[in-house]
Amino acid sequence: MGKLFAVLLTIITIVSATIFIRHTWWMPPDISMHGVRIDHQMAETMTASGILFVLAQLVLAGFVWQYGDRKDAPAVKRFPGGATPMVVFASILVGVEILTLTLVGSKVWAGIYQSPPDSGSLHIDVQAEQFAFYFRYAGVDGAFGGTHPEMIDDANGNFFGLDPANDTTARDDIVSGSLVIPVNQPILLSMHAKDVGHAFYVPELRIQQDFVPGLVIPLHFTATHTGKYELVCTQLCGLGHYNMKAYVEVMTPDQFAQWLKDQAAQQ
Amino acid sequence: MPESPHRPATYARETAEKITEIKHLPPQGFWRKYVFSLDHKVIGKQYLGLALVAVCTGMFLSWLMRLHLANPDLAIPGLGKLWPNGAPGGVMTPEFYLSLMTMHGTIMVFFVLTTAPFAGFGNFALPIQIGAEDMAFPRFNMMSFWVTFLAFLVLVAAFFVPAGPPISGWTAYAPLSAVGKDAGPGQGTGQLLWAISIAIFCVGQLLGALNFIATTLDLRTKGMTLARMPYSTWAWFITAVIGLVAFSVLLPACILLILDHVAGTSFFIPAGLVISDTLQPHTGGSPLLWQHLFWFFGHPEVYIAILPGFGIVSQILPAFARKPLLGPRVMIGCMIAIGFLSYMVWGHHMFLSGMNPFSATLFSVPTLIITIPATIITLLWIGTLYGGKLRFTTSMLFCIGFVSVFVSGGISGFFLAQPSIDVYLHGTYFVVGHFHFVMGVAAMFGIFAGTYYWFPKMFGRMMNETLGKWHFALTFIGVYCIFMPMHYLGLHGDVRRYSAFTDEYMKGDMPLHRFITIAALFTGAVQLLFLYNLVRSRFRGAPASENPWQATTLEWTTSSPPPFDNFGGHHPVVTHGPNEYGEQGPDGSDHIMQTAPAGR
Amino acid sequence: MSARVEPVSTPARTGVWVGIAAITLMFAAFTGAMVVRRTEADWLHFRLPPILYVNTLVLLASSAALERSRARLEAGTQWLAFTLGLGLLFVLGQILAWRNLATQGLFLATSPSSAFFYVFTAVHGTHLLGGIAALAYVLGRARRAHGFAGALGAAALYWHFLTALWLGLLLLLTLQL
Amino acid sequence: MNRFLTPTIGALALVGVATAASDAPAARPAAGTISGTVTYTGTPPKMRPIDMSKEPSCASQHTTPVMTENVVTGPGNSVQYAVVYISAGDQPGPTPTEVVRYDQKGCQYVPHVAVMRTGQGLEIYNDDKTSHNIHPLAKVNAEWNKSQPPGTPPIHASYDKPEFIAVKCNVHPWMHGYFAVLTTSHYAVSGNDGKFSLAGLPPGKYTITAWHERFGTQSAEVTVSDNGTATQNFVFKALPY
Repeated sequence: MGKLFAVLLTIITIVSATIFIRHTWWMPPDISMHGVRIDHQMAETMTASGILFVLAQLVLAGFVWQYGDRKDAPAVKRFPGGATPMVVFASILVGVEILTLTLVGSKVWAGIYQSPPDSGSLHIDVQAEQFAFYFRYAGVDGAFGGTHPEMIDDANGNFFGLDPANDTTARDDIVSGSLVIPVNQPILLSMHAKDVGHAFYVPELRIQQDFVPGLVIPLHFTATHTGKYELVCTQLCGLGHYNMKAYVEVMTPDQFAQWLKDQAAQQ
Repeated sequence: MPESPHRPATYARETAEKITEIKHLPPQGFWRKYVFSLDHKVIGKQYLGLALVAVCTGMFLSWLMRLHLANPDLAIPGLGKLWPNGAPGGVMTPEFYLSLMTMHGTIMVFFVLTTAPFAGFGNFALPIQIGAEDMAFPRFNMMSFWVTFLAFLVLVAAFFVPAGPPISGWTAYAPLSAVGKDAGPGQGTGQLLWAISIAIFCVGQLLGALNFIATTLDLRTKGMTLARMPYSTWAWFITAVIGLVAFSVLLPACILLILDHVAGTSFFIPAGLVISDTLQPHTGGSPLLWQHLFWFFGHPEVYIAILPGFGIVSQILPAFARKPLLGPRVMIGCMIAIGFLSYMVWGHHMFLSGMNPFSATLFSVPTLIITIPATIITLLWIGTLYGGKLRFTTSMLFCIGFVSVFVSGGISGFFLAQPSIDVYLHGTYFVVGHFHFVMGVAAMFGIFAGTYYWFPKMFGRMMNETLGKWHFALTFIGVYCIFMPMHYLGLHGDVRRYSAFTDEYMKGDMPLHRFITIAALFTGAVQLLFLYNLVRSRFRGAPASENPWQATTLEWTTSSPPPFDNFGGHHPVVTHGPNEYGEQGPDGSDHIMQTAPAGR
Repeated sequence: MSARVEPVSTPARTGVWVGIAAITLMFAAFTGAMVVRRTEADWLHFRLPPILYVNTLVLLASSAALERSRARLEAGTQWLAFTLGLGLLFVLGQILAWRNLATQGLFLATSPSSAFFYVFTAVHGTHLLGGIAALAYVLGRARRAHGFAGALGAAALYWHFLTALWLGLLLLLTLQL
Repeated sequence: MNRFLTPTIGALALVGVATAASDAPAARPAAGTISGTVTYTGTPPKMRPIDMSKEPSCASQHTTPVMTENVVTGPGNSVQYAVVYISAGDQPGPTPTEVVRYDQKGCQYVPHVAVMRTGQGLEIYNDDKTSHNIHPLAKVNAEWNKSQPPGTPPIHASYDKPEFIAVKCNVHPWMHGYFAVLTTSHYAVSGNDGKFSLAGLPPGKYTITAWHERFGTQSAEVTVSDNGTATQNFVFKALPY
């Protein structure tokens, strides 16, 4: 009985760990400037906790194998040294690991969320709503028009509630359903929500951030590879949550300039 | 560590006087005996019964969810008749999936993982384990159960309102949960019923926690010092303290949510929201305020679900390893430390919520620090097995299984505790896998272990061990097949709470989703073995002796099931700790009962 | 058990202390929410209805009456009944305060400040009704039999806590509204 | 603001009509026709291309970009999707038994405006490969909000009270349409040339109303003689924003 269970536990442990080690399912290749450090942190954590996981499960299985079904065995054995040395050892081991991970990890975190955006960033206004994302570029005048919730009119394509009748800066704003960005240029997003909470998640960009109604949240990153990627919502926002997405198109600067021109003509 | 008999029992109190004060007579008549009973044992069983109904409901909902995830276009015959709006022609709508998810989460977290390990087993066993006749406030105790039952009815009523149950998840983030029907079907009456149900539930659990605390502090029998208290009693006591704080905060949060819903206030709803083309008439509220209040409750809630499991496992492992628990004081210290730390970490649910990024680091550190006591506890269990004479009863198997899944779930917490990795994993299936292992499966294993362990004491009959072992083995394989793959999905960026996967990069993971669905259906079906075993053993099981497991604690010194006043008119006097296994007992056995004559 | 010592605490007393902890936490949560919410622009300042100060005196008097009643247990229960009456008077006064606000056009949803006022007073009032029920229970027991000192002590502890809580709330509301 | 007010005013007007209509005299031989054109003066808002990229299964159904339909104009300043109907002087007649069909196709509502009598049946179909969500924002009638996964049976509905109901899909924010619930059987929706025609009208004096989701309502008094044809044009004032 005990031996059977020990074997079962060992098999489960080895299969689980192998799939992790072989990267059968893994993060998609990173396309961001900051992602390298996240991937590094992930690898470190995976190694450390992977060893702990396998070790703990196998020791558990080993004890179950060894000490099970001993009807006529001699008197029980105490754990060598009692609890104290083990507790001290575990505290130091885990403590050191925590300290290392925190020191390195908080730097990575600070690099993404606490660093100021590059002054030459391309500024894009992002609105999340049930159940789509809309992106606004400032247009030729380089200024965003003001937004007025009471003027939002989805039927007419006025997703941001612009007031072009009275606000001249709003007239050339470019609104798109895809996030189109030039490669290797810092991007600064101003994120706000029209209705309820949403989130911005592009796995390849290694970035995720909630939209909070009533707040404008800045987020900045730089994409390093051109291509078309999927942006999805990760904060439960209602019935269409599963279908709330947009595409991120990373273009060369020339392509991006052309795209802007084409869009401006349509507005 | 056995208690030294020479040590003055400073905490021991003369309890006989008090017991006469609260003494009540055995109940007469059906209603007093089984329904509105004041007896803690009946109330404990009532809680467990409620949890059983709730867990069956919750599992049925998860089956529907998994079926939908495996094939969103699947038409399930008959479902369209049951829910014409939610599943027209048997095909589930996205909002129906979300309402299943919301109800599954709410039912499981509140009505299973809070009621069964804490209120259920705690009510049944705590007073007996400390040698009391009953809880300190039997009337409050009865109210606690019936209020909780009412909360359950109110929640389930949401299935029967026209627009269906709420769709905003068990966390009910504002403003989605606060603005009413404009936010989607079920967000009107359904969401309101949810908030009322949870508020009522808080009242029930506060009454329960108050009872647990007062009982543990004041009703311990002679010689039952704090140091001699069984570890399960310790765990319930600590859980009661955590629960008292947590539910005291959730209740006001729910009151404010209800007011936003029905009275037009703006606690959680900011100005200028346009939902369903309607400008919402609210100003200035803060969605983050709800998140802070909710998670201040929500994280400790995880420990409310799991700490009783810690206690149960710490109590049962030594009994079936036939040797004392390693480092009992360290164990208790770690449980207290976890309870304390659980109030400093709620922000790790909100790393990406838009709160100040600096506070992410602040919340990350205590979260990681919690791994130290958690690791120590795990090592103490594993160390307890070393050199023992393991008896693989079903209860013992579930305890070892508990350790295994707790390790698995705990280690994935290591990733999520770091903001820099949470940036990638937040909102993915990795989180789902993590909390189901650590909070769902581990806590359930604790409940199973407790059931197989205390069933003889509750009903005077043994459960069937063969069925039990099959139940354990298949469940153990099943849960790993369900929840380990969720970690892989999360690593690949698959988003949780999606009713279907329409994104290209997630479509490729459908085979894995189908695998999980098959595993979930299988594991669910295995639980029918348990149900059958429960029902059969209740009526046909072999009669149980007073102490079938050769355990040391007080509940095993009285008959199975115990008489109305637990000890048949006398009060046990405690002379030993709960941990004296593997020692020559006075009667030649390998353990010393807590009530054994003092001088060895 | 010859040398009987008065127990350090009775379950009733412990229970009240635990309840006090829970109620305090609950109000702490409300206060936290209020502090967060107060920074927004839609916070409307208004003057508290003057009757609140009268109510405060009534509640203080009820606490004093309760102590007097405990000091003269043998003399009968009239002071206890008096406490009960003052408690009811306080609740009545709170309702008058609400009506006063309503006539000023300040309703629950008018502003977060008025919302918090109603919430604080309503939740406190509900707990006070619980205290009145407890006192009534003790009064009923006192009329029937002796040996109610323990229950009265616990009820008194709860009652004084509610008085103190009200003083705290009044201070908070005065400062914040 | 206009967007919110228009349906309400329309509904109020209809309620008035409904009560007036019930006093109408008994049936007369049907004969006359009112026709005309709906046009605008000024500059109307531009039709904008709809970005459907988030729903590839719909985007692939369209070769040219789909334009917004809230103001659709044609040659000669014509206005499409104006509902022209008899708002007074008509007798209601029996509720038609045929069912009005409303389709969701390529993430658009077809037709953009569905006109129906009070109490008339309505069937909503999802012809797409994606889930839609039909949310008619009724103010006078009962509001409902239902999802329709692909391959599920049509949703049946009907409305008791006259109202212009904006219809939206919560999943696809650009999808907007209207239900026009009327108490008369004499109505028409202007075509791309702005033309409409109300046939089969007994001789008499009528109030005829044109309703447009953005431009609002206009009414006129028209007299129809035996077998006669009357002409009534409507001109809306348009602003670019």
